[in-house]
Amino acid sequence: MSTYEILFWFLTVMALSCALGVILSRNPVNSVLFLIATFFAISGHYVLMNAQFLAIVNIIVYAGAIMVLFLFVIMLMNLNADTEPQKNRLVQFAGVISGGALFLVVLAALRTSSVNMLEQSPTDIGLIKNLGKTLFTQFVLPFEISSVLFLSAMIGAVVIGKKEEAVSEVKQ
Amino acid sequence: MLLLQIDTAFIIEKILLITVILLGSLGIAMYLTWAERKVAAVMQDRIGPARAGIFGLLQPLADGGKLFFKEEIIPDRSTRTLFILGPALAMLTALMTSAVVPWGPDITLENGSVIRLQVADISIGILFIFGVVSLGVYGVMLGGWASNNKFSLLSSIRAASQAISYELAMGLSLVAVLMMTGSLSLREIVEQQHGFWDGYFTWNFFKQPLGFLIFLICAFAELNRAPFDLPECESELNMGYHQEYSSMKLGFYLFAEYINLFVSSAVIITLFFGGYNFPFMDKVAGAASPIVFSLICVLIFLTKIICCILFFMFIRWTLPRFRYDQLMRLGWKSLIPLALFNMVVTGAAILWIFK
Amino acid sequence: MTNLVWLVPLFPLIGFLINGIGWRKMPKGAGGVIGSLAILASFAVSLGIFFEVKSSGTSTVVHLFDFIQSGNLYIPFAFQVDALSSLFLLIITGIGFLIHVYSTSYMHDDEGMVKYFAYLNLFVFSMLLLVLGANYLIMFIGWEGVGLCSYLLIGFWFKNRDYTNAAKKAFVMNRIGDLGFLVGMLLILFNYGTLSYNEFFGQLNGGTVQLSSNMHNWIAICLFIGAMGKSAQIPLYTWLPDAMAGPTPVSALIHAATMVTAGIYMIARSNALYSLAPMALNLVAVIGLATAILAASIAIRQYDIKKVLAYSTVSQLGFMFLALGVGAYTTAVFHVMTHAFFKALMFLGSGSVIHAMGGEQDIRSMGGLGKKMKITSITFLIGCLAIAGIPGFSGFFSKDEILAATYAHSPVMYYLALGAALMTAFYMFRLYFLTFTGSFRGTHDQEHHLHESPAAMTIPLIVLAIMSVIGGYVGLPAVISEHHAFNTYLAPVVANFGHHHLEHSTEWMLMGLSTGLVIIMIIVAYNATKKPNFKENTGLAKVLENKWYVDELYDAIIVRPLLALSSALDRFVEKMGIDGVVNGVGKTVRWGSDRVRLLQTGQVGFYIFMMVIGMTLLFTISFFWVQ
Amino acid sequence: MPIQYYLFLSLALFCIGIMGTLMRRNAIIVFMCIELMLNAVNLLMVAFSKMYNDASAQIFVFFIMVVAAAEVAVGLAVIVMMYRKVHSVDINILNRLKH
Repeated sequence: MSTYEILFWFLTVMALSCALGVILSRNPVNSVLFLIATFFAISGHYVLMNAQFLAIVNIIVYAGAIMVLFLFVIMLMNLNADTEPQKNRLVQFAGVISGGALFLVVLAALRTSSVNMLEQSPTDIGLIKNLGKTLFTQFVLPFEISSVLFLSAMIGAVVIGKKEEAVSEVKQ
Repeated sequence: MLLLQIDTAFIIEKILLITVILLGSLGIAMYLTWAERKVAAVMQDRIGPARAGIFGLLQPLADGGKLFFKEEIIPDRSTRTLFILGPALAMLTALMTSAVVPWGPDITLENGSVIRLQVADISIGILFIFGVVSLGVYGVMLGGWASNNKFSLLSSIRAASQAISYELAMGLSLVAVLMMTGSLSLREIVEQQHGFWDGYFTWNFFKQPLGFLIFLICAFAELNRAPFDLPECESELNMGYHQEYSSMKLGFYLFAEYINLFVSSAVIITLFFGGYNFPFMDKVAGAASPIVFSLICVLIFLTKIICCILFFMFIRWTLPRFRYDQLMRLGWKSLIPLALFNMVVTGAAILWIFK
Repeated sequence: MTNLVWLVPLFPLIGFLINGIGWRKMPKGAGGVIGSLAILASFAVSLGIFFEVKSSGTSTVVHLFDFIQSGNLYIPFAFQVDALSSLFLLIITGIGFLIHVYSTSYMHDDEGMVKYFAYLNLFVFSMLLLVLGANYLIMFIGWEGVGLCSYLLIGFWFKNRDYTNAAKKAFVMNRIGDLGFLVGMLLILFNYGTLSYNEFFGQLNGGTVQLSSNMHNWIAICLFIGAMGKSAQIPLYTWLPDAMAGPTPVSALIHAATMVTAGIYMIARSNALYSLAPMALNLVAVIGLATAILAASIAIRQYDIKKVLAYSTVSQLGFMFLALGVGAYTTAVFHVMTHAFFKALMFLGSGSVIHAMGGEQDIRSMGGLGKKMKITSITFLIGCLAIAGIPGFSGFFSKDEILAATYAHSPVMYYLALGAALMTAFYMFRLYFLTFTGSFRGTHDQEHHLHESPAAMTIPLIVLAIMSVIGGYVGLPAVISEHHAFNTYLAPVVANFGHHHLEHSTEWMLMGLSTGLVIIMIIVAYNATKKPNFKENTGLAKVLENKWYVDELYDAIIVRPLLALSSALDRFVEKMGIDGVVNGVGKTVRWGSDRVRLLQTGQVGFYIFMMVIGMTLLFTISFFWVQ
Repeated sequence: MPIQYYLFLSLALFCIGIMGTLMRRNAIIVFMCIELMLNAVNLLMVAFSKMYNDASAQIFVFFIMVVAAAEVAVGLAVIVMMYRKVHSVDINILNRLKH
């Protein structure tokens, strides 16, 4: 086993076990932490595939911003394990079965496809310079549109999150 | 994978460097506590710590000893793992940033091999710093939440929202700098600021004074230092997020803060004040051997950092604390628009003046 | 100058935009001034273009931008500047300007004056588009535009229900014609792949596409149906007399001088096509002649001053189509021009009379106005002389040419046309004598109120009167002068077809005959009106007064059956068939969803569950069964 | 490393996300599972980008992140509002769609 493979398997196991941790742990805070760990594992995979920029952006965006928000909300609501109502066994079982069925079906479908090896040689497409060039030439319109989307989401969040008292005051 | 084809010499070199940097930061952080007290004393016309050793120089050791030997209390209704994870994360993120800071120029030995005074020269150094800084929030948040204490929770939420808010302005202010340097690698940014006067001022401070100002203010906020030390605001929140901590866990939190102070000073110097560059360095490089030259560079760098830290301390003991709404207003309504403005102006200047 | 041709329609458009946007806010005077100035500017540019075209004699296509580009279809937005269009530019902007000036005074008391000028400017813009377009599509845009403006202006006093009905009538009649035009256009496009004049005519004159004359006939007839609608020919003429509901200057501009001549313009423009379609050409001639006679006969027994002029217009348009039908295209255009002068003059004159009479239009209540309104009276007389065809006035030259061409084509038609011309002279002078001579028959108040119109109204009258006199000298008959300036000017664009040269002696004879008979007719008219008595008409006169009962006929054979049919459709097909189907679908869906609704538990988890199950099934199907 | 490995890995992560959405009633956890699914797709994108040596797929990862961030901003705001109203984040309480 080369270093690469060791790292690959390590990250894979970490990603899968932490992902399982997300859905199995009873405490939402633990779920958040497991999810962050999963993201780190995925970022590790990105680094393995020479996508350093995406790896770090993944950490900054997901771990550094999105998950902090989740944590924030959970802490503000003070949700603990005992406050979450559990679904009955049957529903949980059905969920696992259907998820597993999907997994198996796709797995079986992909099993026979021909094997494509990923190149081991270092490439520089994941470098910020190339990504920037692609982003601002080929994809500049989607980029602008997504920025508009983002802005509207921001405004939407602010509007939704406004306290209702404030609204009624305005009405008066 | 170039990244993983590592030879033993390389590993040894890096381990050595990492050890030196870690120990160095820890030592400096220790003496920063002393320095802080001394500065406070000077500002308040007192003597400050004077009993342990000359000028109280042994005071940090005494403090450390005390922290080590105190009783470790883990509150009964806390979440145990997270309670321990909190200070550990804080310490970890504090130490990780120093990996990408170039401490000095490369040393070329006689046999041709090169020793780099930087743990990792990655092409996205600044993004790395931001990633680590954004993770720094977790230590505080988890610690505060796991304590199961109202004041700790409030404090940690304050800390987190403050950090997130100011990270934005910080990033935006740096974008202008990055537009001028065209690189995210800290080493390259330092090398672009070579010397001091190259027909023009090379240091980024002179090119981006507004960006520097915003960055500095945000650094204050990120460090939770006065006048932005709201998470530790005694009058409102008792002691802040580490209220329930004792012994060395508390020590970790306090230490992490000083290490952060040190490292962010290093980053500020690297980004805006030329890092290890100094005037007439080419002449010195000609006169001295490479190793000596590198040492001089590192010393210069440390001097600059210490000046910066002293500045931080002066500010702390000069200005009163902000109110929370003032803090948020400053961040969202002043600094972010200002940073955006700076960005637009820089872009226009690059586009039309410098091409 | 030719390249600046886009300025010509631009000015009226700007005027329209200013007036149209600001009509609620703007002072009345400003609207009039802006509207008039816009047309004046256009006129100035048109003048420049006219002289340039006259000196160079070339025909230019000014490409503005690509309008439609789709597959093989390419229609540019281009203007054709040549002798024909530049002549029409002059007529439209010149007379248009005079009428604008006239309107500033005539409409002065109307609260919608600025709106009125906006409509007028829009009309001029559309009309210019119509004549300037370098292909049928642009012409069609203008064609529809003038139709719209005509509708808006006829119904300008929309508070009166009769007026809006008249506007609707005009619009619907025009639509019928437009459909013909549209079909003709599509036939051209389908057969020749182009709508551009130059390319289409090039194809006709020995291009790659060769078609039977049958198809040419169909295309020409379709286009002619369009012309029928717009130029008020049998059977689509009834809207024009009703269109007199609009303000009088509108009648002068739209329903006498410009818009109604659009059909003539189109056929003259398509002369290359019509020359290849003898059957269509004959149809044009017959319809034109029939319209000329019918309308003239109706005009004899009308009492509304504007109605007389309206039927006179229809009749004159019939003459023009007659000229087109016998292949004398230039003559038709010549008559368009002279007619524009004297008919605009007479309409404006009638407007002046109506103005003075305080809105009264019935000539039975007038009489002896000549003493009070000298300028109106004299100019109106000039107009009458011109339309009647007294030698020396413009109408004489053009009408004589038409008659001569008709004679060369078929003597029978000539005699019929001559009859129509004599009727024209009769009813025009009947109108003149009843209105301006004798003694006043109206109320005392009206008599007291009588006055000459202000300068803004009389000056256009004088200008038009002068034009009515001298306008004909550009086309002197062959017997007087070998050089026919008008034909020479139009020669590069319009070629007369099948026009046999008459012997000089024959021509002299014809001129003498018509002139003599016209003068006799005038005397007859004078005698008939010397002691006017307006007793109930009987017999033929009653039929004429009621316009041959054409409106009633249309009502009986078209409108009523249509209404009956549609009400039957409404009752059976719509209510029972379509509604039944729609409601049935609704009921079925409702019934079905009442059952399916039970699946909708409101539990998000359940939805996701169903989604995953569906996904799994789809994957299974796509991977294992579909292979 | 065969591309299949990455395929299977991201598939597994995706299915874990699906299981999570089906098993849990806490809206926030459900939300997090959706993020997990998005990340599984991102991982596959990067693997394909590496396989074809084309940066476009990485750009799409970028866009997915943007959309995810926007989604989280709005979604969390909705959850907070919901918590304020009904003092619970149980998705089964939110069955008002039915009525």
